[in-house]
Amino acid sequence: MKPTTNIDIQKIREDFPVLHQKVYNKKLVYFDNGATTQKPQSVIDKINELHSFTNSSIHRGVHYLSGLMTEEYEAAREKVRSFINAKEKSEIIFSSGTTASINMIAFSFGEKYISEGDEIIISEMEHHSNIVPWQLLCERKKAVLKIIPFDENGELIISEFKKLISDKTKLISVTHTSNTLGTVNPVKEIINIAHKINIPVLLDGAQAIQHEKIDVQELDVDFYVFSGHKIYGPTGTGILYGKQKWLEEMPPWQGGGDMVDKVSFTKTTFNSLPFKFEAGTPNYIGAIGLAKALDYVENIGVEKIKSYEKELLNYSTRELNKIDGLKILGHSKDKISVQSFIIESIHPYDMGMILDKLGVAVRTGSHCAQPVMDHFGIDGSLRASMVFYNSFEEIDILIDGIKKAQSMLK
Amino acid sequence: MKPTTNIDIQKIREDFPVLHQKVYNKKLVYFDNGATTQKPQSVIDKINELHSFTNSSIHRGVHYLSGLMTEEYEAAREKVRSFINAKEKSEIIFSSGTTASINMIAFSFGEKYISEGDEIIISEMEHHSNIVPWQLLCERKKAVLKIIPFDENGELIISEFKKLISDKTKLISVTHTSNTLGTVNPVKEIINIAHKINIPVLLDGAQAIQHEKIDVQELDVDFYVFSGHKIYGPTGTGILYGKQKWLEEMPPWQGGGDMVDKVSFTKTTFNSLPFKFEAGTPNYIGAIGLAKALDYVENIGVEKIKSYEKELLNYSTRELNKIDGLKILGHSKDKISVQSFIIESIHPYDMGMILDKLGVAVRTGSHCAQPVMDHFGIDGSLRASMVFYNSFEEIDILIDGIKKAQSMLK
Amino acid sequence: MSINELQEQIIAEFSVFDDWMDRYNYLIELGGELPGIDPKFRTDEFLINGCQSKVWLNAEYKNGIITYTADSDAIIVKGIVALLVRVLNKQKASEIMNIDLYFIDKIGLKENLSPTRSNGLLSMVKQMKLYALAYHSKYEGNKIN
Amino acid sequence: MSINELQEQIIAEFSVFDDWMDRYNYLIELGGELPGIDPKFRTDEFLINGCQSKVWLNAEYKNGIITYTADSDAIIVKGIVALLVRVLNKQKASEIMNIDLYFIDKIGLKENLSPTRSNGLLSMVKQMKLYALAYHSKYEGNKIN
Ligand SMILES: Cc1ncc(COP(=O)(O)O)c(C=O)c1O
Ligand SMILES: Cc1ncc(COP(=O)(O)O)c(C=O)c1O
Repeated sequence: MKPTTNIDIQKIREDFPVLHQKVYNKKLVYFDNGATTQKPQSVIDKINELHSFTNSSIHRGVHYLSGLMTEEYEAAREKVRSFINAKEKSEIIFSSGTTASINMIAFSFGEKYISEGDEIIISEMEHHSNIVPWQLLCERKKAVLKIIPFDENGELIISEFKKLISDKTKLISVTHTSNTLGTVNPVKEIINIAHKINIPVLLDGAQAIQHEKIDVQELDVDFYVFSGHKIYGPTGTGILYGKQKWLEEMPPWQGGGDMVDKVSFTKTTFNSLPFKFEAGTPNYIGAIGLAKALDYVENIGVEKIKSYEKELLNYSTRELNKIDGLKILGHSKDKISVQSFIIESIHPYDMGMILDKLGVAVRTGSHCAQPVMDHFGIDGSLRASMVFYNSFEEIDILIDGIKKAQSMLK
Repeated sequence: MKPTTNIDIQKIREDFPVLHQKVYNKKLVYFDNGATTQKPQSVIDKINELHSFTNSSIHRGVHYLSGLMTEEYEAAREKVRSFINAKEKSEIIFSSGTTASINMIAFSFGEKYISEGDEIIISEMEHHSNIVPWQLLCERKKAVLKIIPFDENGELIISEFKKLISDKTKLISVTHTSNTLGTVNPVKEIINIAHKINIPVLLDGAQAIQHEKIDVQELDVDFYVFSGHKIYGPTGTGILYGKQKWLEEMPPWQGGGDMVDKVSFTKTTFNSLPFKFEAGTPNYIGAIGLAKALDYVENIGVEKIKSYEKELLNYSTRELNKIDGLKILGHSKDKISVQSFIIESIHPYDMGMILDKLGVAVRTGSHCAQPVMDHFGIDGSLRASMVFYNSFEEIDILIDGIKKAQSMLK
Repeated sequence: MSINELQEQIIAEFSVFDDWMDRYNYLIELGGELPGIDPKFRTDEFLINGCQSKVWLNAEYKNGIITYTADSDAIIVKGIVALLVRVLNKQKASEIMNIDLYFIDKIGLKENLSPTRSNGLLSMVKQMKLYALAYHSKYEGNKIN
Repeated sequence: MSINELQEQIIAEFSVFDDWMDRYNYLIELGGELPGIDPKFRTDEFLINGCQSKVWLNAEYKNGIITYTADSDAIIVKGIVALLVRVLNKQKASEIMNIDLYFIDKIGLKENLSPTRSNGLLSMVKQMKLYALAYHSKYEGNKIN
């Protein structure tokens, strides 16, 4: 029996045109939301409208369209600010994605605060985008990367984390929510521990922002980053939130138009926040589209989304567990609606190929989190990542598909 | 009398919905193309279609939509390759814009080849995006930036350039075409001089790619960069072309998903080209949109565009020169259809405000090229940048507007 | 006259204009009439840089009253500067501090004081109020008003 | 049989299948039947890494003829590997070098050899041809064929 729910799933699905696609003449079941989410009509229409009626380059324009677009762009920044409840608009930097945001911090924070022998702490469950920038930085600065391990449930081992902290620790960068295990980390606790000894914390919110209410002031987090395309917005957009005191002190990452105050060959001075970190013509159309996506999410209601996705998680956990030889990776107490799993003696890619033919889009492989795979001693897994526009019926189709593939592959 | 022309301007204008806007109840005359260009319907429709029917994250996906999008994304790369006649597809890196492309090279080339005392040559007519990244690099590496001056016509002084070259010169980075003076630089000559002593050359093609045929092999240029939004494509897209031998040797700039081969905490290896330089989920929708824009340009014909824009340049030069006290900045022999000008005893911003009210969108200020303003001892200028969808009638409206403003402001 | 009386006066003046051209012509006139700032204040120290046009501002305090002088290198901007000075000059610091300058909107100049226009005007208004606040708290901080 | 005769044979075999399920079932069968590669070749050196699935390939040359053995960790991929081996194994290096493997398209497996699928198959085909080319130029470089 399906859970009853307070969400009108049919109505919501109407808003997302891609969901009505057929692939190989089968109804598409889109469970690859961890990789990217679909866009509601309101976002598509907004982008269309901007391209058709008002497109013009922002900032410093003296003409009407430029003024209009600048206002919309800055309103988008205000929207993001209020969405994550940042204190100041100037703490919101538009980037091209989570990866760019993390690299920006790694470079800029690194230039200012990291020197030989310093330590940076990340975790074993990070996405490559929250590993490699730190490896590159550590190599450049001869600093050291420390890793918080996770336990058999896929939860960070806080006692181990505490042991890693030393007076050389300069930054802690962990994922708010794991894209593979689904674990929602105890970030409040991590931040508290770190702040007791004045270590700043960066949270990778790429898989958290679309699933629960984020309040950066309440978290008291120093840096928070996420991607637009994973929260129903356009590709090529991302956010870097940073506390003003850090952003003020940190040097710019990229040089170019808009991020400068005055340029001469003898002396260049930089613009104020947030522009110091926004070099070049920004993806203003994308940013405004992202704001529209946040509007959409707020209209549905983040709490409503969260509770419905919880039901999707519980239902899929129950049904997946019924399948012979199937093992779910990640059993944290607090978990988003992401299911990574492996099936005895079946290669995930074989399973994925067959599910694909049945119209079910899942991800296979390492999910850009090879250390998680290494933890379990596997090469890859399957991953079904569900969001509020997915239905219980779709989970049934997935389950039937897995069984069918199993019978073919055994 | 207007020149006769081989371009059906009415038909072309139909393709660009923004051009039919009214501002303050006046017909919009859009002469801010140097800042950003408008998008043809085919690009708008393509983006719409991708968002509505096929959106899905690319690379490594096992499912249908992911395969489809990956194919389109890689086809977009091939389109860019053929558009600039690069030898290999793997030499085409998608970035978020010219500024990002230059910063990528400044960092990555800088890490590998620049050390204390080394010299980098740029010119006096660069956009800030081709100045500040080098200043930041030089500061970090204690290297030295050398500046090629330009003469009263706005042409680079090649004899001075030759004097700047030394055995410490590691890179020459100049703009192909000036966004302020309109100068098309003798890049072939510059490259020849540089290559004789094995110095690589980067060309900033942000204002060149949309005006003439670029053949990177014929130019034998080492790096070529441009922005999608300035060639009728979406914001948040850009290209970095680099010769394979350089890109192979250069270290990655950003770390993240897709740019790695294997990640572990002890050893991370990088993916092959072009992926090594494309960290994180790329703006794949933007990239495919950009390819559509290149299709559009090819369909009109780059040569046709060039010759028509030449007429716009000549006509506007003649008409502007008739205006009392008006001085055009930049009289190079080879010039794109960009007119920067100042008017005696009138502040460009005042003029810009009045033109705006008349529906004419021009840019005022320093055009992100403050050293050019310094050269002329001014704070800013007006700039009308025209492209093939502009008409002679629109130039007349500009001229009338200037006269009207002049009578108000005198 | 009080600040609000002056605001009403300006609104009345502008109400006779039919279109933007009349308004701009009037602003140009006002800009031309505004005596430039004393050259000793026309320096970087008193500059409010708006990228597109420059605005210089000086404020002096005496007995709770603030005297502003200001200038701009662009004439239309200077016209707006003249209006701002006319409204706020020789007013009480305590009143300037928190005043709502609604006349700008009413006379159709809102866009010129938008944050999207980097002409220095918005910063100038902020700076005028900041001076008032600063002087007020320096000299009248312990008074109740 | 010649390469093209083998290609035609496979096309004929697949022509009886109604849908992808039949085809995949057959590939799974073929994958199961293909003897694994000699464990000494199941090493990184012989690995063609496709991210999603692994493919191992070895090629040996004797008298102008190439013998291939191959393996994969994914069974459907291994089925396709089996087809590729069946077509190219024990053929002349000079023929393999430039062969058009049109059967893949004809039997509806094109997408599995697309560059968008990082399953190693496309790289395997390339590698098979490269071996042929390498051996050919090493041992037959001066012959005309
Ligand atoms: C010559 C030149 N270089 C670089 C840029 C920067 O391009 P973008 O802002 O798209 O990064 C521009 C455009 O503003 C330009 O005109
Ligand atoms: C936890 C996490 N961090 C970072 C990223 C990288 O995001 P993007 O590829 O949008 O830069 C992802 C998504 O792939 C993710 O899931």
